[in-house]
Amino acid sequence: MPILLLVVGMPFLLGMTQHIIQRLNGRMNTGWLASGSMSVSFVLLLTIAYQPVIVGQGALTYTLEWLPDYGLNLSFYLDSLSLLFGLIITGVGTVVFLYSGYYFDETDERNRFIHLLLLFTSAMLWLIFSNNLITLFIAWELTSIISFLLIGFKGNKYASAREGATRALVVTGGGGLALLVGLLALGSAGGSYEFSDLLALDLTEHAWYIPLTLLLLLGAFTKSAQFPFHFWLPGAMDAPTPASAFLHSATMVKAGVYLLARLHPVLGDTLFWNNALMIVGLTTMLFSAVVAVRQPDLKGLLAFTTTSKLGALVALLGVPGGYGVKAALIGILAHALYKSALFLSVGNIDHATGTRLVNKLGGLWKNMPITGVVVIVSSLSMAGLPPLLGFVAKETLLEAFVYDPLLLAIVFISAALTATAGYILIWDVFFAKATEEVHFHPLHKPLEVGLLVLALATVILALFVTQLLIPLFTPLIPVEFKLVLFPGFNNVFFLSVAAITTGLALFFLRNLWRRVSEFSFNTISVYDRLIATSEWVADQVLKTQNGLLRHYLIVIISVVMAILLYGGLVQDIFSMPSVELGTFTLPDLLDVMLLVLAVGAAYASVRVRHHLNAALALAIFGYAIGGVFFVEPAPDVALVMILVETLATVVLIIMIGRISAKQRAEAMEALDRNFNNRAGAFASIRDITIAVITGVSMFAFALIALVNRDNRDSIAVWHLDNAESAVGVTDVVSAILTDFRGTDTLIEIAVFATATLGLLALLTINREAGGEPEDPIEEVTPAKISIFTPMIQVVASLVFPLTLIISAVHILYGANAPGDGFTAGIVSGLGIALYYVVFGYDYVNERFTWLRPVRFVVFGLALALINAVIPILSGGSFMGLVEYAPGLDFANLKFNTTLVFEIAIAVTVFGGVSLIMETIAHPTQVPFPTDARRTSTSEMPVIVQQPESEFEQA
Amino acid sequence: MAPTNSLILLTVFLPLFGGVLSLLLWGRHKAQRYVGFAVGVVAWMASVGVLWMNWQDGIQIYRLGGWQPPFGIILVADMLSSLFVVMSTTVLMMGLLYAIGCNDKVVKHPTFTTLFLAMQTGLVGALYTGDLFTLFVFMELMVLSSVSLVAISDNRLGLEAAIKYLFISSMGTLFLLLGIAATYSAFGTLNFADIGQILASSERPFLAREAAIMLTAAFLLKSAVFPFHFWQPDFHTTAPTPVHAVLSSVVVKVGVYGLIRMTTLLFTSEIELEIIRTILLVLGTISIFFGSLGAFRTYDGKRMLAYSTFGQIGFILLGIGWGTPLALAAAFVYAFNHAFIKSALLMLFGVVSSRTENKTANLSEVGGVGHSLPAFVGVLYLLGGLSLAGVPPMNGFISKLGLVQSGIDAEMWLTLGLAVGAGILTLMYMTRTWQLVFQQQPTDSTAAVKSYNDNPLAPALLISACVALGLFAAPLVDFATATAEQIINAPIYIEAVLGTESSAISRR
Amino acid sequence: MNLVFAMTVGILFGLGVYQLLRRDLIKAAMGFALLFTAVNLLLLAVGAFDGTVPAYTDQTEQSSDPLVQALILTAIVVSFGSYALLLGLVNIVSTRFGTARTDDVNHLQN
Amino acid sequence: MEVLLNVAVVTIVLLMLPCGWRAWRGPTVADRLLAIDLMATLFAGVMVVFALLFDQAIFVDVALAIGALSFISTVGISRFLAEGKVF
Amino acid sequence: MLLRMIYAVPFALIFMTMSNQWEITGLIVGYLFGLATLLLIGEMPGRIVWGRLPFQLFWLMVYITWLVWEILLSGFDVARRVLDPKLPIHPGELVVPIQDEEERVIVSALSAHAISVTPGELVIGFSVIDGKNHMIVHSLDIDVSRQQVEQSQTKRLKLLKRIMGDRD
Amino acid sequence: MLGEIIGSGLLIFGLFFFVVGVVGIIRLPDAYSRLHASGKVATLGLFGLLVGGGILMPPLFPRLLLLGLFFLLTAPAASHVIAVADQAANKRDKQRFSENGEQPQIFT
Ligand code: NA
Ligand code: NA
Repeated sequence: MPILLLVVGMPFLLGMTQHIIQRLNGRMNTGWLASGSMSVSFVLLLTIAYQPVIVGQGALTYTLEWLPDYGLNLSFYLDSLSLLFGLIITGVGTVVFLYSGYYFDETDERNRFIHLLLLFTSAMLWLIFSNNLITLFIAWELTSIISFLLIGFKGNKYASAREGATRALVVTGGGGLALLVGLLALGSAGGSYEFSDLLALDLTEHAWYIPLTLLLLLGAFTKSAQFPFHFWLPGAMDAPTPASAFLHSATMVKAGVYLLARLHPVLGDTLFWNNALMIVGLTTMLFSAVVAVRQPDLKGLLAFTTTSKLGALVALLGVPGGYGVKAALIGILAHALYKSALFLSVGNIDHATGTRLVNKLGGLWKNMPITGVVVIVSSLSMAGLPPLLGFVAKETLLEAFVYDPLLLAIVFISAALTATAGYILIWDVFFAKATEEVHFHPLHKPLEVGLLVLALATVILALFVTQLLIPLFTPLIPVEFKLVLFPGFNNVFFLSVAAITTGLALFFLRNLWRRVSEFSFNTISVYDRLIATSEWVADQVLKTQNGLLRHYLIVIISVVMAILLYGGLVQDIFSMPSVELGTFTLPDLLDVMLLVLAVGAAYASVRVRHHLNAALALAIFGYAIGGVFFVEPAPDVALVMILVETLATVVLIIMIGRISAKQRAEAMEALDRNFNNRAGAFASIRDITIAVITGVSMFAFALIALVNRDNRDSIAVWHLDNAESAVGVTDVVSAILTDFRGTDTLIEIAVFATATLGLLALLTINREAGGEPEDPIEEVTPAKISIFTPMIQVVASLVFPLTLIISAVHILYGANAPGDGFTAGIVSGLGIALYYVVFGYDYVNERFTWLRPVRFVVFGLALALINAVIPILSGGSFMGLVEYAPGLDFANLKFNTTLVFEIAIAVTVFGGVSLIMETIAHPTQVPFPTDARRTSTSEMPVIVQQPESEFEQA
Repeated sequence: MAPTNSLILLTVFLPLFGGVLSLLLWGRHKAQRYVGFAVGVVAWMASVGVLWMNWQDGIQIYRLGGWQPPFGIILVADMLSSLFVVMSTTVLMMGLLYAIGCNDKVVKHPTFTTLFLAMQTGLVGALYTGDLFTLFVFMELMVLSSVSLVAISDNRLGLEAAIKYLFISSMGTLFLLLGIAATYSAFGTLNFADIGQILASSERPFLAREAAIMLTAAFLLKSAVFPFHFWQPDFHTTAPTPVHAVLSSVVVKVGVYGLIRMTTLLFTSEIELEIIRTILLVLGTISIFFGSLGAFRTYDGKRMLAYSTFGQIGFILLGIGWGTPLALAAAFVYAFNHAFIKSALLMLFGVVSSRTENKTANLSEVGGVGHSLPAFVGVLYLLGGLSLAGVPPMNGFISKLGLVQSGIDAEMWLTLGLAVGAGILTLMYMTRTWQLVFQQQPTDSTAAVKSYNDNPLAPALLISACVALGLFAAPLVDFATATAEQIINAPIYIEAVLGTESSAISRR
Repeated sequence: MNLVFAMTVGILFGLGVYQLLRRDLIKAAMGFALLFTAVNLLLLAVGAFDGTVPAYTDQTEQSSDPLVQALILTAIVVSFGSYALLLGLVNIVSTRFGTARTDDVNHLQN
Repeated sequence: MEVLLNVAVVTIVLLMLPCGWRAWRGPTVADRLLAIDLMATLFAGVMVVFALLFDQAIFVDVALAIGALSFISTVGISRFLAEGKVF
Repeated sequence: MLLRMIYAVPFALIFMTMSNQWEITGLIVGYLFGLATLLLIGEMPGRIVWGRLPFQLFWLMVYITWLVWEILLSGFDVARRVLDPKLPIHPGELVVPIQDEEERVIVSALSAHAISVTPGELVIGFSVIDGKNHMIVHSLDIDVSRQQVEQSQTKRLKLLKRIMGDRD
Repeated sequence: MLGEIIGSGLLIFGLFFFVVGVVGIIRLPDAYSRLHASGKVATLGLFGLLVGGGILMPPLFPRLLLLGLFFLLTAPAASHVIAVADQAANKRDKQRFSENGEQPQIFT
């Protein structure tokens, strides 16, 4: 088993270190190195190939745990099937790597190519030696990826290379995803993800048989380029020729066939299996053969003969009773040898002449006889002439289908056409007269000589087919079989001869045939149409992202309301106890009046056009709701509600003022509902409907909540009971805010600070970006009358200190009364706001040099956090309660963490509000200063004369 | 009663403190960003410590203020929250690292680091808290800081995205508040464990279903699932790169986390569970469809990745909706891996667009820009893209693996078909953009290219993590499996939070 | 009284949603002010018990639910933060994009 | 006495309704403003009566805060009115 | 500073009132807060002549009492007009000189404030005519106001000057 | 007892002036005239409540006094600022809409 690790791992390690090796020895051709390693692997595999453990039906397994939770193990499985493939990969690889070492003109390109090809080889070997379904998939996808990279190898030059690469990846990678699902389903159905366990099972009766087989077939068919997925393979011919030879004929495309052969004992030989394989395989075979002959490009021709052969292999695995397996195995081997040789030869031709077009080439025999020999041997093998391995393959192929005349006819025609393709390769390229002068460049010798090995193998394997292959095949073929080069003059032999001669006939008629076969059924266009359809669907999907915020909101609200109504509200509202109207007390009367006021104001704020009026209505609404809170009675909430409402109104009005009158007017026009045209009416009705539905839902929601409300268990009872004993605070709301749920408040002020910082960032970034493009107040003539009259200024400068005193009281005594650090911060912040409004930015900044809002925010938050940490130091909890001066009784104050927290809250909120005001009040022309700004403290009189005197000549 | 762990505090509040302190370095943006990264590293280490202790000793808690839950607030680090927090702190740390090497104007703004760290506090706090209302407050912190960051983005359309998001997110805030209202009305408590315990042990009160629905809506909105997704492509695309990387990878996961909590702890009774799961499966499926097609067809690289997030979250929702331990574990792995992949890819695209004169990610303008970048950036992008498509052996494959296995167990063939289709589309758009940016030569329409770009160190580290998480997936998968087993068993959480005699707690 | 209260909440939500869906950003922002206040009112309604006196420990009668009040307080502040930021955004959007109409702010599509 | 206080509260709150009407009708913004200003004064009055009714001084503090707030908002709105903007 | 220390006293009283702390400790806290507040405010108007301080306080009391009286009168005045079905008002505007030689802002302000509480009169603006400060006064009954407004301003100014500590 | 009577009387007195103020802002013909009612009369009404309340509940008296002083200070200023702003707004509008650039007359 270590041999297996070596075989799989060596190309990988070599690939990863190849650049280093190249750097150490600059003149070295790493092609030799890779080729050498391949031949070593080949020999190693060969040494175990005929050992009894393999030959005698058995298999070697070797397991390393990787991700056992998902059944993913690094396990290997060695039997004659994997050995056969391993020998093909390493054998053909030896030649291909040698070839690659001389194929490229630039060292960089060569190194990059060999690097990728080494990685591919490793992945491919891993694939066939995997015992684990998931590692098989991993290797499978890796080969697809590297194939993608190799097809797109010249992608920086040719768009077609990029397109071909993507197409190949989408088909094989996508098929791979189906395969993954299929493999996992297989593992789930079989209870194990290891082939070694699964191969003993027969899952053809399993409930998932059809879906999982379908998925597996999808994976195999895409990989092995079966109709209608075959189109990626001809499209992959932009890859450098060695890659085409190795990946796209000898190895990777056979992975699908490998998988089918591997799973044949577990899933195969059912009606579904056989029909699927037969239909797809034969269609591919015939269709490709027909198309191959008319390809103008030699690589195209080879690509289609490849798909044709792959179709044949797939169909063989679908022959009932396992009678096609022998032909499939022989076909795999024969095809690998002759097709890789042909590809590499075409590479030589391309290299030497600069073209691959059949009609431009001709008469190359005299220039490149070695390649010529290789092509002749390989093409004849493809055509099925004895004594070559292709002959054996074709014989067994025909033999497998003898039982059904229709199938036989299809196979026969395909075989004949393949033979035609072989003759074209030999005659038209090497012996026919070229239509125009062919420029010829001499080739490196290894490019030609290496190919002889493959041609030789085709001959030798055919000659010793019985001795060499029967031991390997015996464990794999479920039926009795014979394998000889020449089985005698039986029906099959005559069919074979007929096919070869029919091919010859078709060869002479090839120009006619080209015209006849020009029906156009192009699966690339199907693929493109599929893509175009997905793009169309995607475009429809993307149309929903139409940029209209209102539509987004409509969708969101409608969906949520629909779910809410359907999922719960309707049921709850019909199952809840009847609503008690209850007694009607004085607070209720007040409530009703305030609610009427609130609803009226809310309606007004919706109805009125003018923004300012709407803002005023909104303020009234807020105050009325504040009143409701008072009546509840919830004075703490009411106070905050009213304060925040005031602040919100001030901010709202300031913001409205910063929007130009023109835009505001335009926006107001947009408010008008237009019932005259259809769209307008629809939109209006839609909006109103959604509003009504939301309203009704929320009515139901609130009603249930209210009915729910009486006499239930709630954690709030504990808070009421423990506020005084645990925190020493009579205002339970305060106790919750600063102690029981103090962290909420801590984060809440962080939210507040963040919002103000965000506002600062927002307004300053805009300035830095070159000022506001459109001056919001351009069309407003500044009024000659200033509202900064002496009376206002004097009163304002008296009100501000008062707000500070109110704040101090709220901070210090808020624990037992409404108000707390937050209200303190808002009140004093509003005092600053008043100053900004009445005196303007410059004056305030020059007068209040201490007013650095950011510093306040920093200080407040830092204080809050430090104060929260201090209890930990004394063995308590974060945000815990600690008395700082236990014995001290001064002005009925408790010097504890709660008090400090209140101070911190107040400072933060004050800083935040001032920050908003400072930012907004800042004259837009001046670049925004940093916080470390104020240096001048010029003496100002208590009431400064505004630049424009408030005293105006009447 | 679970052990008290102060490291939880460090993870949550250190970023806030760091953010506050960085304001003192006003105007010295380089220093601010270094402070930010240092904080990110320490917070990350703390979060890893919490995770480790979790693995060793089970659920860790911290009672804020020392009050007995459910009366006070409690931070709970069970395996689920620890996992999500480590995921978040890692990506946030990388975001902060990226910001150091970022050339955007916005990262030089004096409030940038503070807002970023505030976002981190909000995110991590929301994941750790065991209290519904505290969750709301933390989420708001996250929302407002992210809105501010996007609004001041170098991309001037960030403003538009920010205002749209704030509108829609405020809608989400309303849903959340309604959910909290319904919850409190129905259960008289806000503590997760307490809610779960009451619903499990008593007759279902009124508004319980409404609570479940509104909370689901709020979380779905946060995770940008159809039809709550409209804000997401706009908001994420226009965000500054380090912010985008965080938003699209971990911030959207808060909603996912909330949904997991709801289905495994809060609403484990049959009726609510069925409602939530149905919603998740339906919307998750549609999201996969919408997100994949959107990413496939949109015009902008960053936007493509944002749409991709939309679809990927759909997959995670499927895992939550199936709800088996295997599916949940798969969802965690998926969420975790996606965070790494997506953030890395976004940063890489940020590196690409930072190279262009006007910082564009428009696909018609970035053709061949990759040629002016170090070659390994292209390799990283390809690795990330393949990982996103679920190609082995990257971590994205591990995600898909678990999810497909649980889908097979649930016999969800149609959904699996959709997953395959989405995977193909992902493969297509990721390889297509890779070819466009890193393979194709620059064309006439390619934007002018600058001589410098953002530092690709952070995405390089993240991609390395992706590779590592793909090759050595066992620890993560083991942890996720253990997590799923833990949270499926709600009494473990309830006991850790409320103590063994929890049912005896008197509210009166 | 319950009925009146619930109806008010319903009407306010309806008005708020209608306002939110208008084609004027300023008004739409105001819609949120309405909605946030409405939800606060609803929170008040879900208080675990009905009180006749403020939630102070020195009360003899049934207090109002203090927890819900604390929640409302926090919600007020938090939603004010959103609201202020929203207004700032409306302001800057209108200067940057030259419009305060909701439907004209649609540069981000697809 | 309690009856009188209750009547006072109801009266004052009822008086807010016509103020609301004036605020709604205008016709000038000054009219609206003065109506709101008056409402604030009435509100302060309610608070005073509440203070008597519940025997709690805190309501007076609230009234004071409301007075300060109403003044501040009046000045702010006036500046808007006068200049078409506040800042 | 001295000025602040004096001005801090009323602040201390306000603090004590609002916090309901009527002990000496409350006074101290309030006084300190008042002082701090005044420090934040910056420059203070006014001047101190120790000898006149009691008189200034006295006149301030008188002034406030007078204001309250005026507001009472104006209340009845408006009530009379408003409740009369015929609504007997003749609104109009007048320009009134402030008459302060020093043209002090605070005097202008306090004059305007005082006029605004007198029956039927309200300052709706300021104006400078021939270099002298004037107030624009709105009156509910322009005919009555026209006759008395200047004399009452003279009286008012005298009182204000006494409060300000001016020499007569 | 006497205190209660006087206090109640003052309360009613205050309420009366509140009513007057509200009637004033409804009945009076223009904004400036209405300012007299909204500012002064309502303040007087509040004074009534304050003094009445102070008599009814002496412990509240200092606070109520403070409140009264505050309103005495700010109420006229608020009326004033509204009036000034209204003029400014009128003037601005007239300037904006005057065709031939001549200064419109503001003060009659
Ligand atoms: Na407090
Ligand atoms: Na309080």
